[in-house]
Amino acid sequence: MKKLINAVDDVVKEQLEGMALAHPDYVKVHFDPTYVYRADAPVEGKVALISGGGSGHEPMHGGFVGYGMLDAACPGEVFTSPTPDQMYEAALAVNGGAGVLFLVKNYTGDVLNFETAAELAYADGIAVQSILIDDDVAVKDSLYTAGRRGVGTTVLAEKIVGAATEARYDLKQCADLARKVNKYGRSMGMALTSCTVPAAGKPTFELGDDEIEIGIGIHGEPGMRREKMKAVDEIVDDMMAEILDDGPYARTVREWDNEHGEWIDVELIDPPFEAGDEIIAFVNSMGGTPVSELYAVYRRVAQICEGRDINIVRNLIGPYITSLEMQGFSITLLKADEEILKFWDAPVNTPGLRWGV
Amino acid sequence: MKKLINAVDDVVKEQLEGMALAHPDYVKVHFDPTYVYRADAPVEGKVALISGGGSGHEPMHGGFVGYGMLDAACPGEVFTSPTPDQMYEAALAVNGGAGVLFLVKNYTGDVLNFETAAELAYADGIAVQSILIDDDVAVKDSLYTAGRRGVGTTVLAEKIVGAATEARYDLKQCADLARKVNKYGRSMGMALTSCTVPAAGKPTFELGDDEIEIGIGIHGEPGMRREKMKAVDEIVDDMMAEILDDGPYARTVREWDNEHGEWIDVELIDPPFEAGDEIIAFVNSMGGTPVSELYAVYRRVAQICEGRDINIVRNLIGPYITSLEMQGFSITLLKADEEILKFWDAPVNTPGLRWGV
Amino acid sequence: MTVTKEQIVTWLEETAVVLNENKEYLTELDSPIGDADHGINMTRGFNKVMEKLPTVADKDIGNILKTTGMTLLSSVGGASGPLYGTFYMRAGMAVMAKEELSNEDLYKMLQAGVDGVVQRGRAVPEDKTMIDAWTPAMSALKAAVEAGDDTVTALEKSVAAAEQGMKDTIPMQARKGRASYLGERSIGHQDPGATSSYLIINALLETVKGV
Amino acid sequence: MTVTKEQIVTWLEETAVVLNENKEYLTELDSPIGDADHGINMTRGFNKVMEKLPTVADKDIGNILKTTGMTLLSSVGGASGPLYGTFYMRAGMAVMAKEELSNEDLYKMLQAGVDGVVQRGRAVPEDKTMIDAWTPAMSALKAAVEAGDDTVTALEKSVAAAEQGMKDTIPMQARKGRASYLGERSIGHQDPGATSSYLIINALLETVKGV
Ligand SMILES: Nc1ncnc2c1ncn2[C@@H]1O[C@H](COP(=O)(O)OP(=O)(O)O)[C@@H](O)[C@H]1O
Ligand SMILES: Nc1ncnc2c1ncn2[C@@H]1O[C@H](COP(=O)(O)OP(=O)(O)O)[C@@H](O)[C@H]1O
Ligand SMILES: [Mg+2]
Ligand SMILES: [Mg+2]
Ligand SMILES: [Mg+2]
Ligand SMILES: [Mg+2]
Repeated sequence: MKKLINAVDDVVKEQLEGMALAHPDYVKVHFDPTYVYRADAPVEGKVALISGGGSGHEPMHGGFVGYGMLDAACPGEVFTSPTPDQMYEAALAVNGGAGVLFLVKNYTGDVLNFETAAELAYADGIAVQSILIDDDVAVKDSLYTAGRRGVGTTVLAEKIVGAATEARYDLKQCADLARKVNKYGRSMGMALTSCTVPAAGKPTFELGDDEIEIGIGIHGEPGMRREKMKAVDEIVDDMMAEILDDGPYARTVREWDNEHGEWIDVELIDPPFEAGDEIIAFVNSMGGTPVSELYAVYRRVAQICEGRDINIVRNLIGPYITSLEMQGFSITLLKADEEILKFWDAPVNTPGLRWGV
Repeated sequence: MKKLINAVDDVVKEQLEGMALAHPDYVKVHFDPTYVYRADAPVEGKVALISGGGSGHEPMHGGFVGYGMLDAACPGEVFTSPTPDQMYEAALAVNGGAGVLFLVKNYTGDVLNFETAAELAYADGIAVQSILIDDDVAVKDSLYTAGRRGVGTTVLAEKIVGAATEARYDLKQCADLARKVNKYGRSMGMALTSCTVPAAGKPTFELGDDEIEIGIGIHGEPGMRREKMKAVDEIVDDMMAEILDDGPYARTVREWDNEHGEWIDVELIDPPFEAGDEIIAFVNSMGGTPVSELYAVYRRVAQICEGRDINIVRNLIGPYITSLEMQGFSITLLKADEEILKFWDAPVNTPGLRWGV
Repeated sequence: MTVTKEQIVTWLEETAVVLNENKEYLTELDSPIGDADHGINMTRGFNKVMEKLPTVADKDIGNILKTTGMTLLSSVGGASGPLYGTFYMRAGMAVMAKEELSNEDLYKMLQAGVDGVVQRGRAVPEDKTMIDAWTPAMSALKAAVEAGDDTVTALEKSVAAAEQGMKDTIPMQARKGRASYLGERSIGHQDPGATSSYLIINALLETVKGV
Repeated sequence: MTVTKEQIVTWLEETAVVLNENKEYLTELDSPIGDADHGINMTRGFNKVMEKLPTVADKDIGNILKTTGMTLLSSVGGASGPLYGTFYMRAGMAVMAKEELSNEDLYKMLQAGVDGVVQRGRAVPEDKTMIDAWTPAMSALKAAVEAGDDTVTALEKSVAAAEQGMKDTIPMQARKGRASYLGERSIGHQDPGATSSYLIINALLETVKGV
């Protein structure tokens, strides 16, 4: 393993120290428990948007803390969900009196830890809601799995809902918008190489020189299937078909009922894409794939959308939700209505995403 | 070789097509000869800033075309300097009547091709100046080499001089500013892995699992020396010492004398850094290193600067001048005076760099 | 025969030792069907528990276990953090104020922990999780305690059942946690959480045997 | 004996063939001391020349070579593009309007090309560049032409000198081009540009010999 690190146990801590040194205007980093928060938090009267998850996906989430996006991010160890005390204390630190919305990627660890945090925050009298992102079409059957994973749509949801908090949407409006973004977003990822968790010291999986892994998550988990390497156009064709031809997705998720202080089961159905849709297309690097190759991916994505009468009205291309140094990419398509586009275009000013300011 | 490409011969063309599809508001791409240019070019009365070089360093240079940075970029084949007709025709396309400034990285190929282009543009009556960037302290002795290579300072010069062109600096003022930025900038790079040129199909050099290459350029060239892998702090310590302890750097460069239409030899001396300097610190990924590891690098850079009474007043952290999918990083330090800071902070709006708008 | 507070403390210490010894093994089990961190997570948590333990060693068994659970909750993360955190917290709450445990107490304590894990994680048997080690282990323990076996014998039966349950996860297709994303590709691998659960109950047996 | 226009065209064709045959070899030479593209660059350029050649085949030698140079200039890039581009353009300008070449013409033509390379690239002998193949090749050619050797003999001597010059680059430390950045590590490797230059002059010999 060759990585730009010192002791394996200090990796996350030192990277966060570097971030704090680099961006004092945007963020502060609290240790014990660990969370990254807006330098100007709490923002009075604004819903506080908090996300978090294992480290190793940078710039997500810490790099998205700042004006127009997150109020706080809770980084766990590499690829390990953070702990409830992190989210709970982050909530206390950034709550501006209008409540706290947790954006949670659907991984068992993230879900369970955020659940506990929501209970703790509620017990303290903080209004809290929690919305799951579960957009990974590589996971087929929610009945026989932990449900679709939360991947690329998370970044888009953080941007869009973050802008809504700045516009002083109330907690329920923010939660509704987050649920809608998740409903309209679908993603799929692939890997050319494995990544190496520092503490493990060797690649999580072995891939032959002519093999690729299709349908991976963002933690170096193996994917849906292994294939022979092929041309980028063919890879994108397959992945776009999985996303665009994905039918309605129905499942039950647990949401926190802040009024009654209990978990309730909510039935959700995501509609499929259809001709005439306007979308935001997000082509993401897994960390080790340079932006040049992402443009080859985007080229094909654009061709396919054009051929299916789907109109890309905005795009985002780059390494935003990564898996350490893994080579590979993911595609996220998000159906965009007026409200979503308005908040997408709104100013954002974070270390990892910036426009309009 | 596993890359997100189709046929090896189409790599650059298809990536540029993707870029054109992705960013029609910013750039247009011309083929035969190939150049990327501002969608709103030519900008009347503004000096046109043009750079270029081999492809494989994305987002540099094409990703830096747009308001406040480049007017055009000329991409060659991967790691191969572009040809004079590209620069010449780009100059014709973006010249707004105030002349054209070429920013040229000091590599024999880039230098020779841009020289020919300058002669061609001059012959057409276009006012042209050409400034070399040669900032790589890994190259020690300019008498016995082709001189220091142009690396990280190029990105900073494109940003700063681009802002000056928007402020309607005239051609000579822009050239003087570019020369000053180069004078104040020093860089050094290292690699954890080699990269693979698509047309070659295999890694340019072999590195053992416990070896790193110190003092590399940006084309997969081997570096100054090979070392055993060590902690990031030790690596940064060594590289920062090379940059900060680098003495005055004297050499002769060829510059185009637009008045007399000939090449003249210019003697340049770059002063070393000293305590009390204000600097812009730029920590760059070689393409395959994720931003999380860059923060570990930045952390140490900041500690060292603090210890030597050098004041980091701005920073830039991310993959901006890359070597395909190579893992590794470079550090660029740029002494910043008032003029440089003013133009650094000025708005920039390109696919690869954006703030203030 | 009873289990003393000292033995409970020793059990936790023994657990920390065993998990550290099996750190790489657990992480390796988590590679093909997970994210290669289960051993890392568990040792991080139990090493923190070892730091905390001296500060509560004079408390009762219930409090010691509750502290263990809270420490795991705030140091492990991942899926196993809230699950094992809940396990020890609920186990502790079932034996509050006690300084020693009868066989019935021991069973009640462990069963309360397992119930907490099920409530939090909603796993059912054959989902290929730690529940597949705990469910047979608890049935065996219950039967042995009801039959009047001594503590060591009862735990021996329980550990044997846990080991079998752990091995039985190999042919299962996962339906919970990360492994479930693999579908059929999760078949043929032993579940890391079931393995750590087996190690934990086995550590209890070893402690009580006094080996 | 003279060299005809047809032979010049054949020389260019033969060069394209030989460079394509040696594409990987030249690129491999460019790996340890360069950026692994010299073979790719040269074949890209000469394949373009082959496309262009039919459109100027009825022109004189000077024009054919000038077109060759301009084609290389706008298709090769890198260091070798402007250098070989200049070589053929200058060579062409030295024999403008000619339909066949005496031995003296041949020498003058090549020397003009080499002078252009030196002017553009400022390399001197022992910098470990293509100049280290051309310089001895031109001395040998000059001496042979002055001694009245026939074309084949003169070119044979020149090619032998070029080959020696090419091999002599192995122990040199580079002072120009990318290889110079390696300092002492450039020692022990044959220069790719000197190698392509040897192949080019050897292709001329083979053409004139009619093999
Ligand atoms: N819903 C669940 N209920 C019970 N146990 C579970 C559940 N989900 C996962 N597990 C257990 O957690 C183990 C994985 O733990 P660990 O690797 O530490 O966490 P993560 O999966 O977050 O990386 C699995 O092997 C499984 O035994
Ligand atoms: N200044 C120079 N003068 C003459 N030849 C040079 C000079 N610089 C480089 N060369 C030649 O160019 C060759 C490299 O060509 P090539 O690999 O195609 O270009 P690049 O170095 O730009 O990748 C070297 O082997 C050397 O012979
Ligand atoms: Mg994990
Ligand atoms: Mg090259
Ligand atoms: Mg795991
Ligand atoms: Mg080369």
